[in-house]
Amino acid sequence: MPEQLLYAMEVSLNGLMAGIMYALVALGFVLIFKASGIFNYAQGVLALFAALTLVGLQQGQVPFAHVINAIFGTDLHHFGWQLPGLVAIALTALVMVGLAILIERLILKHLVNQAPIILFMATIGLAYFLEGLGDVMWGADIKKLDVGLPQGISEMIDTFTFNLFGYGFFIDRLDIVAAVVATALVAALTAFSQYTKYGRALRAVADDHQAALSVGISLRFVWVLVWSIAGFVALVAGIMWGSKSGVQFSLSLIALKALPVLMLGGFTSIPGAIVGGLIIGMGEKLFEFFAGPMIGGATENWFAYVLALVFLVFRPQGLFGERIIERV
Amino acid sequence: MNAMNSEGYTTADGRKIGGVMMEMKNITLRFGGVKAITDISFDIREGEIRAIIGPNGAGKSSMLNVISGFYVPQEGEVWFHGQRRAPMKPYEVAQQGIARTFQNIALFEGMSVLDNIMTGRLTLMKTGLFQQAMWWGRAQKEETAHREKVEKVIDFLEIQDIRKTPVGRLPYGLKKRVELARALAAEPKLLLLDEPMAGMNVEEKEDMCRFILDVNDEFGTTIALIEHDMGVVMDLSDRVVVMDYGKKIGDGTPDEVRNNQDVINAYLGVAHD
Amino acid sequence: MAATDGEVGHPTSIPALLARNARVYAAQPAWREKEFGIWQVWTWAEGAAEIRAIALGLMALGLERGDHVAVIGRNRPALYWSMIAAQMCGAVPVPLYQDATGDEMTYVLDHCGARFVVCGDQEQADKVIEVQERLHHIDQVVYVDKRGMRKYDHSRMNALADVVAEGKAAHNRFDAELDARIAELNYDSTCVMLYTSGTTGKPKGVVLSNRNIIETSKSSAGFDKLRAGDDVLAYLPMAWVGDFIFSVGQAIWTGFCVNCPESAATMMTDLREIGPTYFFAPPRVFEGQLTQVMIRMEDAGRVKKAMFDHYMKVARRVGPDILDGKQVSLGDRLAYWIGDKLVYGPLKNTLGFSRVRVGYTAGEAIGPEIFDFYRSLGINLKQLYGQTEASVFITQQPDGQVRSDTVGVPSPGVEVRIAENGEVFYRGPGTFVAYYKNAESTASTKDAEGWVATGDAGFFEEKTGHLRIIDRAKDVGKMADGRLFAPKYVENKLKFYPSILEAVVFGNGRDRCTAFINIDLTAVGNWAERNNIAYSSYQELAGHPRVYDMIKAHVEEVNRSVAEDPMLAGCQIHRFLILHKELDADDGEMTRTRKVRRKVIEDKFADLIAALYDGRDSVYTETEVTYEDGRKGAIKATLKLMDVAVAPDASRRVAA
Amino acid sequence: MFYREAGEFKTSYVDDSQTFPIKFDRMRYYAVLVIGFGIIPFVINDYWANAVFVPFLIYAIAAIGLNILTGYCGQVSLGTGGFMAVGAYACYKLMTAFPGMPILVDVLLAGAVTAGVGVLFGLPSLRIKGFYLAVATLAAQFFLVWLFNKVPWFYNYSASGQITAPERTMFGIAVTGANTPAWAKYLFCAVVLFLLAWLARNLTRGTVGRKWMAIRDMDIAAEIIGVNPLTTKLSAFAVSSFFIGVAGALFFAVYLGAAEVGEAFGIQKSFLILFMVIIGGLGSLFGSFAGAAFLVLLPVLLKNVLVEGMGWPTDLAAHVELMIVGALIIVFLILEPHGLAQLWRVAKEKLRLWPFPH
Repeated sequence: MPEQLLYAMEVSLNGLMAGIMYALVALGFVLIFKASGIFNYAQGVLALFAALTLVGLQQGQVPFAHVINAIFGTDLHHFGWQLPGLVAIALTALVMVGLAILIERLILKHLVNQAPIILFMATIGLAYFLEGLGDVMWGADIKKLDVGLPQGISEMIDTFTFNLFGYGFFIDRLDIVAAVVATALVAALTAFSQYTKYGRALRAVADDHQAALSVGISLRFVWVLVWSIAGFVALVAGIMWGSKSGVQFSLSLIALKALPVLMLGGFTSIPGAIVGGLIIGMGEKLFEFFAGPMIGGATENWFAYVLALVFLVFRPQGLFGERIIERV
Repeated sequence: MNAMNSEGYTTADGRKIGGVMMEMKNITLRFGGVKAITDISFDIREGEIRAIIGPNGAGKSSMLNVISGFYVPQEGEVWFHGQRRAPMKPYEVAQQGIARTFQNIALFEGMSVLDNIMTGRLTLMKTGLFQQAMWWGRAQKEETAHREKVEKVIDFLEIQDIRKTPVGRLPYGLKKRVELARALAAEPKLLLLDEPMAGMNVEEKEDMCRFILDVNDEFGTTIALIEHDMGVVMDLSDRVVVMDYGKKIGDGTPDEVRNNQDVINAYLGVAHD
Repeated sequence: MAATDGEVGHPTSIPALLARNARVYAAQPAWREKEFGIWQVWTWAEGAAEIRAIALGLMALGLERGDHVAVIGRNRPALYWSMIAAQMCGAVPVPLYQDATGDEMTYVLDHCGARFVVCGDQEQADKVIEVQERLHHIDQVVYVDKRGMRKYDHSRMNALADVVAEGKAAHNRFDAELDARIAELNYDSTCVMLYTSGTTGKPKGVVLSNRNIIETSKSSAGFDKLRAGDDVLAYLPMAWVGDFIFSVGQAIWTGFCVNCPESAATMMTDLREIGPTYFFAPPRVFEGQLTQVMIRMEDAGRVKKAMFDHYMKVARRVGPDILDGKQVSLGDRLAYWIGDKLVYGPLKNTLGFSRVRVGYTAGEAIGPEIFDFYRSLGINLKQLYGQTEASVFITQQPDGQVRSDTVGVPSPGVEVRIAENGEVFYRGPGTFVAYYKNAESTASTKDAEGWVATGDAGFFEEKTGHLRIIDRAKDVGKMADGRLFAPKYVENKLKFYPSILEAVVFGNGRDRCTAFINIDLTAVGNWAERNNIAYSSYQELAGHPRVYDMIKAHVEEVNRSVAEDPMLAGCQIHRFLILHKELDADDGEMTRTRKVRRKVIEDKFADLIAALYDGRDSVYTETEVTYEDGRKGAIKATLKLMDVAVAPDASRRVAA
Repeated sequence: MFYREAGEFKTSYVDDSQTFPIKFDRMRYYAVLVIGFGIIPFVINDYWANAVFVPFLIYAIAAIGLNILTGYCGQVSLGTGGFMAVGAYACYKLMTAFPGMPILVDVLLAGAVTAGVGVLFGLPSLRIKGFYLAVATLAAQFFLVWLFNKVPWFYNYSASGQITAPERTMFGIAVTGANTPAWAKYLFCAVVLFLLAWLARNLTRGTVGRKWMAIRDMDIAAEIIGVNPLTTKLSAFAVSSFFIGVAGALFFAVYLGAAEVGEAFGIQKSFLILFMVIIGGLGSLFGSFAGAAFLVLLPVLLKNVLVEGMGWPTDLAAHVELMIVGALIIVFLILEPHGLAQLWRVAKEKLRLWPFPH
């Protein structure tokens, strides 16, 4: 079997893993967009914020330590306790729910019926705020996140593939876990929106605000709901990326990476988000693998966008998005 | 009606109506599977006021959108000034001298009344980007020249006192009038009015009627309009096309149409809101 | 033999003056009109050319010497030009009230036998055409605004633009003839004929010669140092003598600029844009503006309101003195200066009075508060007393001697005397020639020496030499006990209250006085809102007990002030009622210039008057009203009548 | 309160449609010009030039550019940083390739190049709308930054991967390079800004501007009354990119002197400019100035208060700044979607009606 092909297979496998991560973030976008027509730029920062909070809680950091120290000249940093991963995760989940409620109260409520673009910009503002807040609360230094997820190369696959092709694929165990979790989460969310009362409410709202209101669904509740879910998705994404490459600002940029995913998949389609994620993930890895060396590498930075851009020009509504019929 | 021939005819109030300006030949329009318009043919003549009426969902608006080039029919031909109209973009249609108003007002909310009406003349303004950027000289001259024309329209529709008001602040009735002004500013050969009196109170309607008649009278503009209010239609129009479920069920002078059995049936129990 | 240019040292006809201005002020603005969003300007030279073209055109249409040319429409340069053009052709311009009803218009057109009619727009043209069916001497109609006129039969009808075009085309044929006709005009040839909306009977056509108009314009312009470069806003009816003097006479004499608003709707904005330097308005306009100011200030924030009130107090205290150049302490001057920056300046600006150098009001007495308000802002508002027969000016107030209760000293060149019965007589260069086709009323108004009876009663104040008008002479009557009865005097005092729009006082030949009151819907309406009084109609508001109480209070104040003047103390009001409808010109209860027609009212409301004297405390009545579209209807109402306290009567005490 | 408009009437459409129809406003405008060109250049020092004035002037240009695209034509762009980079690198290449060419020409040509690139990335705007487009413009942002990073030709194969502005003079005075006097930097940018602002005003007041606004307010209606969406949107992209390109060129050549694309023209720059436009006021030239001034002054202010004043660590101050900016964006969008410009307009109306409340 030719080496190139083997490498390609390894690369695309890695790509798939990454793609699932993208899909995970993209999912957050889709949920909020479906329910409130808001394009939530802050999704990535939510992930960052979640990860920061998680680390903070787990290691018992003192929130706002820096500010307090700066003002009162004290020297606080830790309470000195360590929380087990799951507890910390649960607490963080609660924080995210609280955050969702606050966002609805303080922002969305006042922006009902505004142009989508205004809401979009508002979420950019929100992103800035949360990023600042996260750093102010927990400090900007890069943090290690470990909630006991398996790390490092997966010997099993390595040996398996070695026996098979005489070449061991390098796959990070974390990626595998992530893939599994993501898949589970996707399945859960799809089920939720299909089969539960709230899920249906959510879809109803997505289809027609007025109608939803008239059948007695509280818009505000639905919004809190979706933002909480989005927050939770962000948390999961945060955990994965955080454990992978440490909790730092760059984490918030995965959001940007999720955008092209959406454009491919269509803003309103959950399956779209997943397929899109996989395409992007594999696509950029493969492109880098083949074209990268020729044109200086690091093509992941832009490949996804250009792909999406080109794609959009030919199919503006994305793969699975509903067709837009223009009326006068 | 007097003898209909290619030379046209003379209306009851003695206006001379010219030859055919626009002709729709066997127009059929589908949205996906749904037929909005089925094999409809009729013509609009120079200088006449032509009405398209019909119950809700009869396909009137679709027909207007076909004329204004916003929808391209799957079958049939549109002839304008004796030439078959190749499928073209709406803005190209506009440049051919067809202006319109919209059922639910489509003004540019971010601009003043004056600017809105000025946009009506965009098709007639010629200076390029660079001359615009330099402003002094051609751009300014052109601006002034067109402003003069627009002011005539403002004067004609008696909206001097709201000239500089942002359209967002205007009441419904006035917005309709401003929209008419914008269409008029384009000095159209054919003016399409999509329910010009929808949602107006009595005297607003009377004003609008007066304006429509005056437009036709002063500028000799050919007008095609959709309207629900049967009374209004019968008073205004020279000839009426009646549509129902996307089909044409009547065509002729108001009186002819009024006594047309199909029309009567179609309208039985249909509220003329 | 009539005086000529040589003898008086200046041109002796309006056309001649126009020619002079076209030379002297060639490039200066003469007429402006807000049209198509901007102020269209015509210099004297351009205007003169237009006018000549119109004149030529009219001649081409066959206008003859001595013809009458009726002019109907809102104030527009084209119409002023038409009047002057008519004069050029040796014809007589006759401006008419544009809001006149069919009948009124028919009468006037018939009486002056107009052959030509120039109208502003379709609306006027329609009226004329209607009249034409009855009056066959109207053989040419000219209209300015082409809107909607295309369908009309044009066999005897033309657009002014076409007339002008034709005139220009035909100038070779008519130039000589026209020049000849202009040359014929002299100081005594008729300049204009104006119909007085007589308070009683049919309107009379007042014939005014060039001498009347020019002499008056000359002296009055000198009196107020009007000059070329001044701006006046022409918005009052063209048929009113005042507008003719200000917008034609004085304008053409001094060469200042006449500005015409775009439409009635934009009048206030246009006023503000132009910012006239010379301004005339009847009291009700100033009154209305003041009411507006007060209403708008009601919603101002507390601080701002306080500041406003404070500085208005300052202004009331020292403003008029500063304006009259009297002694004012430095502190006050400073306070006034600050107030000017914070309040007066901006206020004058928003009202459009920033540039007013001379302002006049006349026609009715103006309320002291209103008058002082404007003067305290630093607006040089003055009063004059005049009438059509005098080409306006009889008396006027010189700068620095301005008061709200007098009408000033005799205008330059005018003599004034008071007859035994208190009636005011005058004579002067402005005195009219005659009433058209009405020799006997000419004779009864103007005697051999040229003294004209004003029909008003008044007296000169000893110390100031200012004239004070009490009332219409014929309305000044005697009460049962022989005391003087001057209803207008009391009515004016009543009308000074913003909540009272009109008042009619009765008592001639009776033992005591009573009154009808008309409330001012805007003012009282707002008052009601602030005191949350609900009402559904004018009638209901008028009948509201609390409104009655408010009015009662006003009437009692008036009684007190009336009682101070022993001569008139008998005119205190003992009883009043608030009318259920506004007195209206369309119902013939008032003149077009909104003077009450006492006679008409006495007949029409006889039942109410009776009730005022037979001590009933309520009365049921039905009244016929005319709606705007001319239809007639009747309104029914039951009116309350209310007694009022009267102050102790000075003269009685003397007598006792 | 200060307005005295009575007697200000217009006798021609030219007067009626001038930029400052009210005399008082005209006076104020002249006053600003006198101060800006007649006084500041003589008193300005390095600190003020580098901390406040020069960035303000340059950002104002960029903000006007973005405002033309987003505020006037309604096409949201997140690629501003990338386009500024194009301007910067184009300018750099021109300066180094044609040393003899006047710097002003370099800068303007850089703008022209950027306009071209802008049109290229504007093409999709015909098919995709709203934030689809916004996201699409991110492609430009990332691709361009990557491009200037990875292709050595752009930075003349310099070892550092940085670009450094050589000294260029105007009338014998250095306007770029190490030893440029503060006043020269300021004046050069000020002149460019003045010219471009004038162009922007001309474009937005007339035919082109109306086409843009028509597309913004209701693109379908606009097309039906005869506006060609493609050319209109592309013209907006071109003009906007020209402004942004010039801003980029100045930012690199005059302000920074040396730049590394990643940090100088990253995505953060795109958002910064976008915020300037939002806070300043969409669809208002004045707003572009106001927004630029605001977001230039805010950090300076915070730095002085938090770091100098309260002795906080710089990074903490920076984070607090993030929060404040973010919060401000939201607050503005909620309370005054039309930004500072609208507040200004309202205040002006109040003054004109004074003493009346409305």
